[in-house]
Amino acid sequence: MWNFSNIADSIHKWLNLTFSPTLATIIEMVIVGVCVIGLFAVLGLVLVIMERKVSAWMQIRLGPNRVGPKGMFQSLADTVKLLVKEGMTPTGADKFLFNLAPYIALIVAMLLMAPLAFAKDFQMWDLNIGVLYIAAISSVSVISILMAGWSSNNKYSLMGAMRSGAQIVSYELSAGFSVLSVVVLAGSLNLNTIIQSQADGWWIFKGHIPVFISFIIFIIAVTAETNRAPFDLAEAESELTAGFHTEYSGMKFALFFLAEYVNVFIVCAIGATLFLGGWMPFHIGHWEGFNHIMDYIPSSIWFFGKTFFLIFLIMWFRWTFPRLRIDQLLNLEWKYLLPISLFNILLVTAMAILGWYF
Amino acid sequence: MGSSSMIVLIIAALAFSSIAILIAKIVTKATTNPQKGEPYECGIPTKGTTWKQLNVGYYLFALIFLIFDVELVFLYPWAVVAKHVGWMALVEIIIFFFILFMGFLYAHKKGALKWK
Amino acid sequence: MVEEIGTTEEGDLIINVGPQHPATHGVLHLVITLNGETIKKVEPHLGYIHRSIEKMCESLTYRQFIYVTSRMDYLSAHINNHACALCVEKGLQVEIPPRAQVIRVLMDELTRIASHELWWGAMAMDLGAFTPFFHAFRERETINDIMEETCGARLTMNYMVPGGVMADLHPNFQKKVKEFITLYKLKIKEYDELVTGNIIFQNRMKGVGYLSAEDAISYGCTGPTARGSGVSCDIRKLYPYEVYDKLEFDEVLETEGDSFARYMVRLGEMNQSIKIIEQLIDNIPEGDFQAKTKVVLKLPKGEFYSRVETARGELGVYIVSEGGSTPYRIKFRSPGFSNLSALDHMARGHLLGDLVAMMGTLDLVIPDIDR
Amino acid sequence: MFIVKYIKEVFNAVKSLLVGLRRTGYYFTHHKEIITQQYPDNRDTLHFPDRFKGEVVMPHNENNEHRCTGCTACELACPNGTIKVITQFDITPEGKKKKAIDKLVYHLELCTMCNLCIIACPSDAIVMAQTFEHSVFDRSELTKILNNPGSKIMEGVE
Amino acid sequence: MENEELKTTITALLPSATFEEDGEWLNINIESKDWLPFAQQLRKGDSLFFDYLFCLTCIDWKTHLTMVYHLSSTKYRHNIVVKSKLDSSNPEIETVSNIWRTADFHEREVYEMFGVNFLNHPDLRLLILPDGWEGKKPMLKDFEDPINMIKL
Repeated sequence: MWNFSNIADSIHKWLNLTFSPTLATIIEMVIVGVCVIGLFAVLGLVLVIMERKVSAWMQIRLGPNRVGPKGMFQSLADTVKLLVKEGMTPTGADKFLFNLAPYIALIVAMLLMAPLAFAKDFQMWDLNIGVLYIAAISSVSVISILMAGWSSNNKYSLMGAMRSGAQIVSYELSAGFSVLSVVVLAGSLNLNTIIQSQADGWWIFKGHIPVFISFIIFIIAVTAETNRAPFDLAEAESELTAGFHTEYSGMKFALFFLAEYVNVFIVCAIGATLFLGGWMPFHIGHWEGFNHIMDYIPSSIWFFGKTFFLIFLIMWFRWTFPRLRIDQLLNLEWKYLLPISLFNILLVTAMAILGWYF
Repeated sequence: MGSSSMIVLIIAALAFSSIAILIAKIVTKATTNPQKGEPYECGIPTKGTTWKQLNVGYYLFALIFLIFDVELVFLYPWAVVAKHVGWMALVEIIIFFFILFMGFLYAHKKGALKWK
Repeated sequence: MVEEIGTTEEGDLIINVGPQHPATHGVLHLVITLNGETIKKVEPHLGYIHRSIEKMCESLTYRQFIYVTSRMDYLSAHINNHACALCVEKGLQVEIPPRAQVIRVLMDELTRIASHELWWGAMAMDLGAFTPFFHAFRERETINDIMEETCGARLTMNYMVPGGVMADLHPNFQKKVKEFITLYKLKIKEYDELVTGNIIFQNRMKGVGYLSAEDAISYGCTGPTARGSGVSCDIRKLYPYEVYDKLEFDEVLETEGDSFARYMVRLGEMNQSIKIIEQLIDNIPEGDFQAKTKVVLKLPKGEFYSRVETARGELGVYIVSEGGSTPYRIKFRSPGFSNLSALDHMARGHLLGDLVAMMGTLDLVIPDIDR
Repeated sequence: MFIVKYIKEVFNAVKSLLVGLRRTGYYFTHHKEIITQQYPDNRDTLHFPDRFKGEVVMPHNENNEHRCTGCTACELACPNGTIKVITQFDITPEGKKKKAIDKLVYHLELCTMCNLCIIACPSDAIVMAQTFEHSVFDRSELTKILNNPGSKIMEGVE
Repeated sequence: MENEELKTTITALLPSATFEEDGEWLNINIESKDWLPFAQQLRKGDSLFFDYLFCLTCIDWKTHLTMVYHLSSTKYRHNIVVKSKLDSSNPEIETVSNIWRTADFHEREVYEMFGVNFLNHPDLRLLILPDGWEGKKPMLKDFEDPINMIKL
């Protein structure tokens, strides 16, 4: 029941039997599109309510508890509210870029979904350079922020955009290096191969301290890349009111908001895939009995469980730490994270060559 | 599904955002007045233009990033084969990193990594 | 050097921060000249909530005008009232019963803690940490509950009258204050865990907004702002009023003069206030809570000046009386007004993100500045 | 030595961050510490201290009598002009004219709950009520007449 | 320093000064033209050292204005009050914002509230009142607020 690949296969077979191959492919594409849109919307709703609940409990509050049971439909109500808000375009703005920016943010977030393996054999595009694809596409996200900030013709937005430009490109380096350490160990850029290589243990355990360090660097870097506190300088609300999306309202703002949350999901999914084994259940070496029990838990649950654990971690950071200053932020990257990750990758390589992993 | 999934996803994203914005357009009642279109600056009319030359500090990091990012791209193929190549790969990458690190130190010495 | 930075050039960005801005805690309007992220000049524009309290007081009687002053620095409303009551008493030359004196001091110190609690939370929120704000409110609300029970209001208590206090302490007062002290001592450790020890916070604060002792005096800075620079200026020590001269407490002084020093001074002051409360809570003398005064108060012709230490610094009340039942001229020397004037000096050459830290540690309350 | 210092720095930084995370993590898992009051739901159990200054009211006894003599002390004491006493002259059974109130108009929108009128009142005719939900849809509803229609002054209050 | 000592020191500095002692602190009445050099000596003088201007205000006496400066010394902890009469038709006095920098803001406040013109002030603009305020200065006794809501 939990095996998605069987469902996908049967749908595929049935479509090919009933329709011509071309039509079947088109219908499949539509189904995939609708599914992805549905996943997108659900993720947005779930992550928003999760963030609000997590923050509330950390702040000794109850959090939203009026709409629906325990306030679970609060984000739905928020969406409706944003839907009926007027989406304004400032008079002085560069209208074309201003309206284009949310689309780009969303397209980038959407494209990053392609190589993710949500469950065993359940993947849109089994790409043999999956890691490179992710690294390439995710660097486009900065463009939407720069576009939004620059076109708004607002000084806060401009500064927010500039800050996030400097920030995202800087942190992409250490994110890239920490991803590389897993690539070195697995010897492949294919996400599926990387997951398969963790069948006897996740890299975070197999890789000893060096991979653990790169995992921490990865978490820090992606927190910065998704513009979340303590690295939310692009929207630092006590300095720049709302940063790059100051002038956005209504649905356009909602799209940015959604893209931000989906980006958080995606980077956490990537982290889970690379370091925590993706959909791979928790296996220890050759303990066959234990591994067998773990296999009973469906692979999709493993994947989403790990991803949401990482999302929780990132939320936990957000509601605990103060924001960094722009120069400290860049210092952290260039003086600490980058040298450490450069050194770390050498360690990992040495480890990989020596075979010091089980 | 292969590379066609990219097209599907782009179309899905476009459809999703267009429909959302379209529904919002239909549902909302737009009113305009000149004050509404002003840029938000805490309720005070903005002084001077926004689109002008900005401090070079932001761009400097982008430039340094460019150098390092190109190196990072070189590292991807290396990383895939590093395990098979063996010790030679490590020696090579140490030399590579050494040159890179020298450049990094130079930039650091020059104060390019200091926020201005 | 400072003057050099202060000149505006082509290519500088002029940004309005406030009046509708999350960091200004009210309606302060700062016009900031920026070069990139570096602040060249900060120019405060005030008056968005100026209610001309000084002018209002000229038409109110001596009994009535005290309540208006609660609306100045609403976070230490009680201490404002205290300053006015002291000034009127100075003119009337009434003896305040010892019980009233102790009650006043107790309330002052509770107000001070409550004010610093709010400052702590709000400052952490300015720096991007939201959680401390709610944690600070937990303790602050406890104090507010105590206030509500005795004074009848949570924020603008109006508990002072010339010659004493309006009503006697509530029977539960002592018990509740002791409960609060236990709670406070338990929770104050969390403040260090969440904020003080945090490496990000320390980096944001240390070396930011340096104010030398000479500058602090020259700018008329008082309270924790000046004490962070090592200027001894606690009115409670220098010109003791009520029972402060009989109490044992330290004036918290830090010498670094940066934002972190000001932060540490405020945290230290909270502990000192607890110390004062602990000394007094079991030793409230019996007796009247109010001295006998006439129904219509008339101050003799002359000038009276009284100063107290509010949570933000020295509050001076200057009354010029013509012998009538209303003051002829009244001037409030508010601490925030002088503290704010040092902001430009402190901020020059720092980054935009530092401005938030500086404003946070100046503890600006806008009605106090605007009056 | 530089390296040792560097590592120490990183270690202390991470430690201080972990301490903070432990604190928020504690509150995340301990829901008993939550201090939220569910206000409109807990209206029945809300407790206000007796001294809470909500609004000025004039208590009447069961015979619709109050204690106000119409001396205007409260009107004089009020800093904002919140209270207006409109007096009339009653004819007592003995045929004497006696000053009494016609209306005691109270402008809640101007009141700052400073308690000065209550203190000034010589016959304790007005007190502070513990109400606090003052919002109304029409501003004119905030102007109240404190004495009930047809009410009289209590016996023995001078 | 005690009031008597202060009196002798100040008389030596400014013979034209007159004193009042009925208040809490020593009051010194001076001519407005003597103010700037006198202020410099108050700040610099080793035995006086009034480095802390804790209150600066103005009083409208209908016939004339009086500037009031409350000075204190953080070293010796003595206080004085300096008063100077100003002509109400054309109130003018030298600024002391370069001696005590807190005077910058306080003088701007007095300027807009009482209309006192501080000569050589570096930045004498409206601080509290809205830009373009015209008409009577609000804190003067004969100021009438056109939209006064409550009359008592």
